[in-house]
Amino acid sequence: MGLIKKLPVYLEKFPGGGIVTTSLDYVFSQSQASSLWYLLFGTACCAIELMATGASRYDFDRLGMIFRASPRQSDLIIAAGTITKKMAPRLRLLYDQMAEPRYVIAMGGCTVKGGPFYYDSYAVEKGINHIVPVDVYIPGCPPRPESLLEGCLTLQKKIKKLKIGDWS
Amino acid sequence: MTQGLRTEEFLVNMGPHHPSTHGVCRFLLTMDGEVVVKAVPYIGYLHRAIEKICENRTYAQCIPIIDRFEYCTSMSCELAFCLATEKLAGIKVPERAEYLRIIMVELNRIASHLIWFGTTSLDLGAITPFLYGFREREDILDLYEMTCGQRLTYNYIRVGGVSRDIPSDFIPKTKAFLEKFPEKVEDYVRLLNENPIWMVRNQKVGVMSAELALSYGVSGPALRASGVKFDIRRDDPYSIYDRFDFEIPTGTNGDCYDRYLVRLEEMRQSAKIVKQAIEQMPEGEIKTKVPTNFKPPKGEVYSRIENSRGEMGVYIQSAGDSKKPLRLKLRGGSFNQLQVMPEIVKGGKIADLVAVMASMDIIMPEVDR
Amino acid sequence: MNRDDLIKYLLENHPGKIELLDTGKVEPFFALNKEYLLEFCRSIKTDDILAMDFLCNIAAVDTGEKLEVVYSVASAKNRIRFDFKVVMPYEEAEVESVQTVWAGANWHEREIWELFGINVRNHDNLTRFLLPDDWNQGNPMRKNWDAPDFIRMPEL
Amino acid sequence: MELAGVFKYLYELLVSTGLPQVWIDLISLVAAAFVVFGFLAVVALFLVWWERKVSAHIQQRFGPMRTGWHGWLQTIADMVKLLQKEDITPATADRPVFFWAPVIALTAAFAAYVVMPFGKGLIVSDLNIGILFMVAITTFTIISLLMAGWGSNNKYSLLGGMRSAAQVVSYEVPMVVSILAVVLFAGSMSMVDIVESQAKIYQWYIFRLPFGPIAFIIYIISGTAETNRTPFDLPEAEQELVAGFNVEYSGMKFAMFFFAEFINLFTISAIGATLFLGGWQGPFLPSWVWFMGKSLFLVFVLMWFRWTYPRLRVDQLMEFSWKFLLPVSFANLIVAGFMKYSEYFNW
Repeated sequence: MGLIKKLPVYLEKFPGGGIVTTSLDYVFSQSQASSLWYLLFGTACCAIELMATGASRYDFDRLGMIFRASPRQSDLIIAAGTITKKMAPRLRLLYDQMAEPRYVIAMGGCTVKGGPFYYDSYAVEKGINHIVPVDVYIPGCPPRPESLLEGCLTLQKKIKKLKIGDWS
Repeated sequence: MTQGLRTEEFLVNMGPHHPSTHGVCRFLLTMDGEVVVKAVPYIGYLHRAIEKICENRTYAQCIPIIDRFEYCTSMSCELAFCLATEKLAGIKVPERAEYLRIIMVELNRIASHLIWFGTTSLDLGAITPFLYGFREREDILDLYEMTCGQRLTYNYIRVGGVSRDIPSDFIPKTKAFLEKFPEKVEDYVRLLNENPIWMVRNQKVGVMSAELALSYGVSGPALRASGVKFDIRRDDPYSIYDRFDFEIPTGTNGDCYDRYLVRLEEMRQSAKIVKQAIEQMPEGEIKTKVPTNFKPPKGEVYSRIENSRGEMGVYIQSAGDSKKPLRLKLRGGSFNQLQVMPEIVKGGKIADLVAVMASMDIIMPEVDR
Repeated sequence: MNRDDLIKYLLENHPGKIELLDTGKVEPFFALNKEYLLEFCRSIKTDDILAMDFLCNIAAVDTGEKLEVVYSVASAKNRIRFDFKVVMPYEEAEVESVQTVWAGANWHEREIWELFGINVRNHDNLTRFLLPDDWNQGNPMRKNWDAPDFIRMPEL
Repeated sequence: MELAGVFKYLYELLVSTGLPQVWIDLISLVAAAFVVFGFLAVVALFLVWWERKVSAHIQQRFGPMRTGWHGWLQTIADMVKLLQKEDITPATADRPVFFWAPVIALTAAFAAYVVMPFGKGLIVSDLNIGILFMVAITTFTIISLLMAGWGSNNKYSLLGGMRSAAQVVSYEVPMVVSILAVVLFAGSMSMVDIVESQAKIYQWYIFRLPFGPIAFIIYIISGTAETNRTPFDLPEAEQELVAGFNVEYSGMKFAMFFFAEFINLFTISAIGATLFLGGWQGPFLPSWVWFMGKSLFLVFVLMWFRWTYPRLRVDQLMEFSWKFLLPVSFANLIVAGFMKYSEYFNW
């Protein structure tokens, strides 16, 4: 990991190394963007839409996205559904167990800011952005599969702009 | 079996994030190898305080929140709440609205059972039926979308009727769906019913006796699979269910396989009810005029309907001088079905726990609220 | 058994112990003393004519003046359903557990204990289950409950 | 076009340089290893993509579409991505065991191909105990799974590792017995001899009634169990054990398991094709095309199983092996022995 990160530093010392780094950038970011394995994480209503998006009509697999049950092997948490105060530490734990580079999509109003449970609820976490860093927010209650796909494409665009040194 | 060999039980924490717990249930399992010695469910990971929220909303504002109480069958939840409110306030519903409600609710039951069918087969390792179930469900969602514009949480059934009339091509499309749906069910039957692996995984697994089920308040298909012919649609008829002709499938053994068969048959029966409702539906009004901030008289009511997961009950207490309910309590079938789980998975394998959980069709928001 | 027969039967069998509330609804609604609760539950469950073998729901209510616990029971055999409730002041927030009668009451009672702070006597497992394990803000379903991060919806 | 000629030509080129014989042997062996390695890497990449496409079409969807034409670059993208992932070793893991498990998995998967006859004359080393070597070396995978299960220090992986050990031990027996029936008939354990004994299509062992088809079916069933695929995918049952033995593995180590799994899948199919479907024997087309075609057909059959069947439970799995497959395979062996003895069947 560390080696790949330092690769551009070494490569640029050679003549023509810049071209290599640029094309490496391209290959690495493209491959990351086109193989986002998402964690099977759904809590509430949005999980049903997440399942529907994975099913035949919308088909997540077209984008190269398949689900993994283990956080170690996934690149992306689609936080689908309400995160309560009791669940919040678990979400953080799952995020911590994932391997870098990792991304988070906040799917649905509840994960964005508490959604319909913002007022008068003593148990709902009002937005997951103070538990884990969020890359893409998808509003909706629940968002349609089309908007989920759009959110994933937005995330892909975001990843494709990354350079080798940019990873956290 | 293990004489002379020292063995030790160990604890496995299954959930709250686990692929088979349908959301966020957590089981603390005491295991002896692969055998579950004791299973303790821990819930509350999706406790969203829906009841507290509803106490601070007007009756009309409650409906979208209650949609999210049980998102697989939002229509039934709306119906349960509206029936309770109408009972409380003594509101009469127009004929056409009653029929529209029945059509929507029964289609919703099919959609919910299709989700159950998909996830159950997924939990038992068969991935393809999952996608087949969701394929048919999309057709139902199309019908909903053309009626009320939403796929999952509809806010369609209102106090006093329904929010809008169906579009003109709803009836032909529903008929087309009902035409092809029984064939699809036959596909599932061919795919799984006689499949030897499916049979050994489900038969004699998670046996629940009728007494156990009743004492724990288990209702719906899970209760009927244990041999108790009890369906609120027939035994405590609400809305206009007494006008339809349908059968109540029951099982004999109370195992996972019976629960599977009962649900498959229920899908067919629901299709039958929708067909009858379409034929009988009159023209006319779809909504009784109810003021937005109406105040029901002082009183309390517990009203229940047959949801796809069992008895869905709504208890409302009204103070009489307020446009908000004083107390609203929702009762979901899964709450009791999860409660009985430790009793029936004891002594089974960890794979049986998954099978039982799937066949009970537990959905966590109904438990946690 | 219709509504009137049921009311008559219950009032005759439990003279002076239960009181019919006038709600005007199809299902009769009774109020009873909380000392009599367990005995009443046992008798309606074992009664051959009633056989209330199915506990639908237990709902606790905080009316702002007193606490109520509402039991909704049904019979799967005989198609009977009715409700009854016990009323208590805040100082004596305690009911007897009915889980020996209907095993399914267990979790409902845990819930009223946790969310309303109504103690349940002779309950075998009164532990936190809906709220987070480290919850220390009291019983959130009480009417006078408030917490710093609890946001009320503004009146429109 | 026979590929054997190309390799022969290259070998003669090497000889003509006049190097000492030791060097020639060494270079040709290393070169052969690289060729096989490269071939298997391509096969595994292809199989992953194919599996996703097959599953997608069984399920009425498309599968990967956006990474290259019909997603053919998808697996490469996956691999490059896994290469970039952080490599996590859990703090409580047994480090050496955790580290070596995927390496052993991959090595065992590759080592089987030493005795695999890819085509006429295309074999790295024609050992006279070929099939025995093959069976022995593929079993090493189990050790790696056990190591992964133990080393991760996670209860789910431990259960997964234990399950896989139990499963493979019980399915190895009927598998070997069904192979024995073939060996008995061929009169040799060498893979090349076995293939050459099935020159005509009616001589393929699958068509030798009555023992052939039964042995083949037993072999395919136990082969599915050996590769941990549905309906026998208990070691990594997602709904029970999250991801089973590899639950703690990330990045490249997981990729190695993933690779090994698909190479094992191909191994099982290739052995099946060699033993029962006449290996590289076939008219008109070059021998290696026949070999690949038959193997990939068997791979497709296994994929078909996977995307159609539910999963068995662990005790049912054991019962099926010990109480059903084993007696049947022994009976089958006896029948094969009688047939071998009577001249009439010995065509």
